[in-house]
Amino acid sequence: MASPAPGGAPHPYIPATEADRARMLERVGVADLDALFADLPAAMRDPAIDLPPALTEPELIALLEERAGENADASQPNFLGAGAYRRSIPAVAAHLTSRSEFVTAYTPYQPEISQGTLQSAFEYQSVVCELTGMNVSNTGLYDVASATAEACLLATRATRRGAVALLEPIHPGTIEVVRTYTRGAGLRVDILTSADAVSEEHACLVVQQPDFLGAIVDLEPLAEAAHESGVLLVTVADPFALGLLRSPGDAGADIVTGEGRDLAGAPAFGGPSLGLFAARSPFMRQMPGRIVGRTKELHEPPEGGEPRTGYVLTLQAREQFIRRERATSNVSTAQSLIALAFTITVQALGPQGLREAAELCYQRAHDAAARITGLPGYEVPVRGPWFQEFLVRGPLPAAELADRLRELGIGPGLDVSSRAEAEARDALLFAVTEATPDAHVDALVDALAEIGADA
Amino acid sequence: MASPAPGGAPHPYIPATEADRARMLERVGVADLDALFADLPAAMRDPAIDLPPALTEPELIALLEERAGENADASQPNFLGAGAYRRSIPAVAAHLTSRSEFVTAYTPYQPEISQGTLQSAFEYQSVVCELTGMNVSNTGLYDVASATAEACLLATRATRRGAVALLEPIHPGTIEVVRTYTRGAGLRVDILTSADAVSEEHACLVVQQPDFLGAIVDLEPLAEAAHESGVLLVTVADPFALGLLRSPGDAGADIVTGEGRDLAGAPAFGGPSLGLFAARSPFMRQMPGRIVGRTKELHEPPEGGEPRTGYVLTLQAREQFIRRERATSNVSTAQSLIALAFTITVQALGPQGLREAAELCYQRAHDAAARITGLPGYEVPVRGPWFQEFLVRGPLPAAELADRLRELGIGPGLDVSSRAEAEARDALLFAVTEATPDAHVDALVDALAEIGADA
Amino acid sequence: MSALRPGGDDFGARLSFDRGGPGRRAVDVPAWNGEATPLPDARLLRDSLRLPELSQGELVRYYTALSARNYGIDSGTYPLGSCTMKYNPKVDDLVASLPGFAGAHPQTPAEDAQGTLRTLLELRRGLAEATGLPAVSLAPAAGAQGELAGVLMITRALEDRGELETRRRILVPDSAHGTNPATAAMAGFTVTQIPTAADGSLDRATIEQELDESVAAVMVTAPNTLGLWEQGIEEVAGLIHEAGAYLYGDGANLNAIMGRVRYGDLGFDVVHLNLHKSFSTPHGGGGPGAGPVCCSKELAPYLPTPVVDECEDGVVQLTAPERSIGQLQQFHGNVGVLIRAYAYMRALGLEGLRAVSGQAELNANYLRALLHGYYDLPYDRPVLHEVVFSGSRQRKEHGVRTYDIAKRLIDHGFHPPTVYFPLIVDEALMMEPTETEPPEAIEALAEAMIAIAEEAERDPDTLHAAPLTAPIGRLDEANAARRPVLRWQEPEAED
Amino acid sequence: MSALRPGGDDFGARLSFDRGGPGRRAVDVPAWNGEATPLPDARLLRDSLRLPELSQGELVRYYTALSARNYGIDSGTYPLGSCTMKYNPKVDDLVASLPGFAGAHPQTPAEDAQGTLRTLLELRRGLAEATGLPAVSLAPAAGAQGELAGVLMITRALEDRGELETRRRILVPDSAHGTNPATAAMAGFTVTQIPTAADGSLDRATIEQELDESVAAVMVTAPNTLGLWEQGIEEVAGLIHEAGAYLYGDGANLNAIMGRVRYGDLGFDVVHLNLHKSFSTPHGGGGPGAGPVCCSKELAPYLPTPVVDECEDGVVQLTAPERSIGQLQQFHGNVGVLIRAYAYMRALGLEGLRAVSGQAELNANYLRALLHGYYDLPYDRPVLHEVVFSGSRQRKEHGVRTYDIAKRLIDHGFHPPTVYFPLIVDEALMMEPTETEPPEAIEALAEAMIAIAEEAERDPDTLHAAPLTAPIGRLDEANAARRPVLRWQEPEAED
Ligand SMILES: Cc1ncc(COP(=O)(O)O)c(C=O)c1O
Ligand SMILES: Cc1ncc(COP(=O)(O)O)c(C=O)c1O
Repeated sequence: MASPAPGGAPHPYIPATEADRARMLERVGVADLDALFADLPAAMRDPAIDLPPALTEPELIALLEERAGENADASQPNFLGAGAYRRSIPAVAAHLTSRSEFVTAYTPYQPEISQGTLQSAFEYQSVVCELTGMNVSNTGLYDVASATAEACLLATRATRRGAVALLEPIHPGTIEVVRTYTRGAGLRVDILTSADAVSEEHACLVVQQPDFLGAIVDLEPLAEAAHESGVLLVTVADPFALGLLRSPGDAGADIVTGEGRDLAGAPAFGGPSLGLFAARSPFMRQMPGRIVGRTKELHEPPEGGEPRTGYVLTLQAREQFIRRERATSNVSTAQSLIALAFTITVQALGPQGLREAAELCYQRAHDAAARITGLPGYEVPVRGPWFQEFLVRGPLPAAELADRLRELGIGPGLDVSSRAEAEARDALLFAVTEATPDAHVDALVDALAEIGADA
Repeated sequence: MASPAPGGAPHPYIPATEADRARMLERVGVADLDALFADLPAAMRDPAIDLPPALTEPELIALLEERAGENADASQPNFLGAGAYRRSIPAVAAHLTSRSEFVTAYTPYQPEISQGTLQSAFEYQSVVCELTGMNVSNTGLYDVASATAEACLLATRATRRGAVALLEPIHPGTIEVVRTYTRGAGLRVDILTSADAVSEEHACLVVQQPDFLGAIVDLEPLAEAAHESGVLLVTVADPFALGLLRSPGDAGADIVTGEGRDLAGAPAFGGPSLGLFAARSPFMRQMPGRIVGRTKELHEPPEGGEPRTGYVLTLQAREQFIRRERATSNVSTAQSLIALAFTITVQALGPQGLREAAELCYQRAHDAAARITGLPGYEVPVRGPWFQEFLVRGPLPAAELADRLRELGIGPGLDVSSRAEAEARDALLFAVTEATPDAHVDALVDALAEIGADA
Repeated sequence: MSALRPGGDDFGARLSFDRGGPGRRAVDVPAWNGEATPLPDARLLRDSLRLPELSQGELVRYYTALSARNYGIDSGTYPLGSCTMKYNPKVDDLVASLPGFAGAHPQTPAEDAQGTLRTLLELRRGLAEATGLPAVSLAPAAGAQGELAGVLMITRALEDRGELETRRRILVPDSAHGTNPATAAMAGFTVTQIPTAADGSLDRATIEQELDESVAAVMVTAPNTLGLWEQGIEEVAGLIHEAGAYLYGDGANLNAIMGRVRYGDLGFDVVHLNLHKSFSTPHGGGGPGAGPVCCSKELAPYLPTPVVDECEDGVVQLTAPERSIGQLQQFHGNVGVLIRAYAYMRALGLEGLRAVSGQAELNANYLRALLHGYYDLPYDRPVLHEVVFSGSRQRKEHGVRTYDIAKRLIDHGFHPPTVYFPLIVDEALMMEPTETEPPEAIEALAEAMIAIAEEAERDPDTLHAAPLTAPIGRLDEANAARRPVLRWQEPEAED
Repeated sequence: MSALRPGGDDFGARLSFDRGGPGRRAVDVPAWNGEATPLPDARLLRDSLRLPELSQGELVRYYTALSARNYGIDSGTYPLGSCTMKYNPKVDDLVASLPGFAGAHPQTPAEDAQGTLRTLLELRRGLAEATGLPAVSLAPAAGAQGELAGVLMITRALEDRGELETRRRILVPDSAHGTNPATAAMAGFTVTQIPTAADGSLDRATIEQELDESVAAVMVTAPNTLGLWEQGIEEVAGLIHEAGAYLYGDGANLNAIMGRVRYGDLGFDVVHLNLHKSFSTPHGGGGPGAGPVCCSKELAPYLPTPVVDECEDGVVQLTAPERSIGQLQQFHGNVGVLIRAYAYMRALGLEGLRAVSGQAELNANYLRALLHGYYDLPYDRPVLHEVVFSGSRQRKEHGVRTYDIAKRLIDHGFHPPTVYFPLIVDEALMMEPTETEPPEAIEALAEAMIAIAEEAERDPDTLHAAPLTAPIGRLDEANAARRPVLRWQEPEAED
């Protein structure tokens, strides 16, 4: 503890000092650290590597504050949705999720000292089953698109069919990722514009709820159509919207996926994300990813009494680290901490709160759309009931409208004008949620009015 | 758990529902909540109270984000010091201090389940003793000024003298608070401009280190002068500067106070603050505030082995809750959590780091002063060695200079031009620390140059 | 699972100073690359500094392990009477740490701190409404400092009335919180203790008897420390005023009466509040708190500096009242705590504040009903927010002290209640469940208390040995005070 | 002290669904005061939803108590081999949560996200430097997804070469991580397992023998799962290339060789990294992670989308490589994790990264030296960052299994090592102390392991019963899999 010693630790993250190292090297019986790398090819050792020098913590914070400041101010009006929505996250979610016992744990291989992660994961599975109407959920996959791709792989394994069908309008990222994941297995990916095109060649029909252009889908007829051809219905659902909408399971879905990030925390440019994955019981042993099960102690506790209840990773026979090339997926690390935040948000809202929040979102979006419809020169093309996203066609071509909005300090909705759907023609896709500030909606309406007046 | 129940809880912070309440009221044997307030005077019950209606959490966050935005942006250049200094706080300090076991505990009356608070407080006392060169520290008082006032009260109790002396330049807030605290006891407060004026009437001489205008004080001669007249030397020291400066105890001080807030976290408009208070051993039983002591278990632990070491509130016979009107002070709640953050920051820096940080502060401040001295029309009046604060006299009267800087987006140093010290005439007091960004110093120098060119 | 080494090891024996090793460090400091100014003369500089040397991971583990040796309100029920340990909303911490608030320098000119100042102004107004006292200063850092402010305000008012020389006594009931007499003494007054009447209320006769021209003030804790309302206090206030004295109210327990009755309406002249109790800001193991002082129009000119005020032009300012007792701190008080309290007030609104006092009362009376018959109730009548039991039966009949009962509660997973306070109750157990405890928690607490009462009959020795499951057993407090070890010392052998 | 009820109660039996009560809630939702749009047809709406109903305080206590039933790296030494559990710098969490980063919508136009994009660009460049492989995509969310990307890139390259139909095999050593064969299979290849040579290294002879025109790639974990370097891998790379196949490197354990040798220099074609191991981003009990894929110039056109690139004008963009395998996720990967990894890289710099691998190696070899003689070492030679012991002696002589040894370590306050992996070591105990453990912690771990070895001789029954001090005892994993209970169900009696 005395005054500064020479030969201190090389870095705050690395405790051993020069003196420690000398003592350890002696015990190990080598002369220096280099000797420990003797197996590495001498000719290629210690290459020149061009990396910036180490920063101290204050320098690091200053640098990254500067960088963060180079992004646009996220508190300014912005109406992007299209797969990522602004939500009100209860303060308790971030507080609890930041507890280091959760944050700094690994996958719970040792259940006796991992009940926190395991029991929370069981809570997550329970919440996801309730929301989706499924009986089995895993502990979460990377994101909605990869989860949906895994659903397609499961469906092809289960049905032994070689093609999958995706129904438009569906998020283009989902299509992309399904293509990537099915490429190796040589599966065919059909993009349908009508469920009528589904056939016995298809392992599954993938439907997004609400769809990519915001409409609420009546799943039941789609489920019937799919099931008639022995096709599984995979629903890609927004779990927040499920606070209001009929559960996909109730409507006949066989597998449900979804994106959990928005209910877990900030968008963070898209990730960490969270892929929900739940299915009907028959697919239990075909599921990708980790699953947690409830069980009992093997013995009575030392204090006496009945064996207590605990949670363990289960059905591991499906998994890569046991079954290797015959595993149901290669997933190992997924998104546990995000699943925890998602669970806490949903549970904090509770059954009433989630319903109320979803209704508030619905009301606010419809109110904004109505105000825009009321503006001369604007149209909000609608095909039927919708949830939080709507198309806006204005007096200018979509790209120009978007540019004008940007000039006025408004982040416009996504430009979907090049899509095939008639209603998307010339349109931008706006999202308004329960968390979009009133002032932002006002600013949008004013800006559109101003643009309309100029046009 | 079923669907929304009527008569839910009145508020998320209050669990009991209407149904719970009915059950409880029945057990208590009263008809309604109102009946529980029967002892309150009927005529004055349930008055009209004008309070805004409840906000939900998202509304509350939105309101306070708006409010926080009405403050000036704290990341802009600002050179205020004068008792509150920008410091680099290690990320671990906030992380650890936010652990709810620390945050949501009360004063550790039950040591068996409060060792976290108690052992941390013992760490704090140890750190404060090391920094100040004293033998006893309490667990912290409200802030530096009230701690200094308590030091004056201790000194008058210990010496049975009726006056205290404060040596200029000293923070005006310190003088103010000493006056407030000594008013009741009818003590005289003398403000001295020279230590020569200290006399046998004085219980103590209070000296600030570095002084209010930034200078490093040579404490030893002051201690000698004070001790000659039987006067105690109270030093009000910046604990950060003590990373570099001689410890007041070593120089002869009898009591040391200081402000710990800057090493604990953000300034937060001045508080929560933290009053350091440490003294030589003979004053131990005269100390105000809580003190933690080290002890052993009374019995061997159930697992066997020697009694283990633990920490308890001690020397409580001094305290108000036991001694009532004969207590050494009335302090009960103080600033424990801030003391914890302070301790972690100092310990994270360690002996080398604290010294390096203080030296860096010194170098950066002197560099900034040198650059300003180099500008035509500017002067940095100096009386001797100084630490992090310096006076700047420019081509305009101080108030005008400050206004011009503000117009240029720079928060100027404090206007001290009306002080009596010759060197403060026409001057602003600037603080530059290890945490002042380079870009801010550059902006200041540029602005001063621009103002100088215009003048 | 935050123990460094569970089991038998002596965790407390090794401080951070005894861990790590020379040369280790938890953070690095940027190098100075500019021109170096010579340091001051070595005589002015430190030559050694003994502080722990730990890597960052070691430091984090040590304090994480320490946190696991603490019990907070997030750990479980914490019925510490008078201390009002209730759930601290996490959103309050969130908003208080917004950079706009957290980053403000205390000397920031008012026009650059309007966000903070307006928040404080609205809190001030809310407290004035809630107490019925029109003038408020938010400056005091805790209840005791609020008390000091209040008593000094009385001092100054008496000075202005020319009666300070004669009015040298303050009457304080023996049931008052210890800070009351301590503060009165600190302010230079003589304390006259007033015994409590048999029914637990203020002894009106003695007060009347003592009230004369030597009395500066009467300090009353309201509700009192028995969890009871001082009935007729509004009439006593009249008597006090007639006698030319002031009525000081210790409003630390405002939570019991929020929205139900107001100090101002009852005739209190000055009152302090404990926002870290009533308004649920976290106590942090001993602070920071906030103890605003609220007063009548008459005493307003004496409030401590600063007072937050709105100017004609709508700008909010910090001001110094005309005859202010002065500042209590170098700056403006525990602003971060005040912002949390404001957030709490806004989250509840009037209906919510009423719901707080209503449920707090119901919970205390529910506990009282559940434990009735198992423990003595020296004042056996409905209570407000807390209830004081006595362990005297257990002591007399089984040699089990309140201390033992408290320690045994730890083994049941609860924080013990306040014990041996108020002093006027033998073997006191002062329990305050607060409104944030669900009924099941109160029932579980009662079950544990009942189990302990039964255990006291059957097996008093287990109670004497309790706690058995805490991170550490009973500690030798007597020896700690007799031979104080108050700081780390370098192990002698090693140096 | 975060247990709701320490002691005997069955905490796990009551989920949040079983706590609280109907009508309670932890947060309120703002009311809608505007005009109400009718909801869609009831057929489209949910009619019931079973979720827990808890007050805010109850919810906080429940999850706080759950956290106390977990062991993280902040709790103590966590020598989980292959998983690289080391100290996660808190500053990385701080910077990743800066509002500018956290608030960015994934579809934000590039010009409005330059802060994030430049950070990703510099991370990409740093990883290219560290691996010696010029092209990098940061998209994969974890190691396994990085592997999938890498293998699909090979698929696509073979396609372009017209050899995809013929090259259907991937050679994978039996010591490889399970994700390697699983990924190869997922990508449609047949896996040929290559046995490990007697000295723990790649069986070169078998590889040479198997290498023919049917082979698409060889997947090698480097360093391998025995903590050993595949000596001569650079020569094997030559053979593989000669045979027209690719060398895939599982670089999850880059931390062992950071700054010492580079995959690219050795002839690897494509490698994935695990930033949640090597770059110390927290694992969160199972993610999120980040598994960037780095490759040669030849394979660069096949990288997954997006790749971060700087345009001529200095603007940073997300781009799609020419012949990209496509997207792996809807958006751009686990950006929050990547920012943490960047912060880690910048905090260390080159010297720091070298210090990491150096100290990681020394710590592993120190542990090896300390335990030498107490546990079998099937491959008894100096190791890199981790060391694999075998409990076979304990099993044979005392009937104590590695499983028992692991559980008993819990009672000593340590997280157990990885057990029964790699599969090629009987009763494997795979220990990776990492560079962030101080020597004293490694010594304490070794002492505990030695004490257990001695206990195995003396008192095997205690080992069979371990852990004795954990929040819960050994669990019935077999029954969990046989009769799976995978979600909360409404208690039947109660409904
Ligand atoms: C009734 C009463 N008065 C005064 C105080 C003192 O308040 P503080 O601890 O904030 O100084 C307390 C709390 O301890 C109290 O309960
Ligand atoms: C060597 C090796 N390869 C691959 C993986 C898989 O990585 P992840 O868990 O990120 O998918 C791991 C970690 O489990 C590993 O240790």
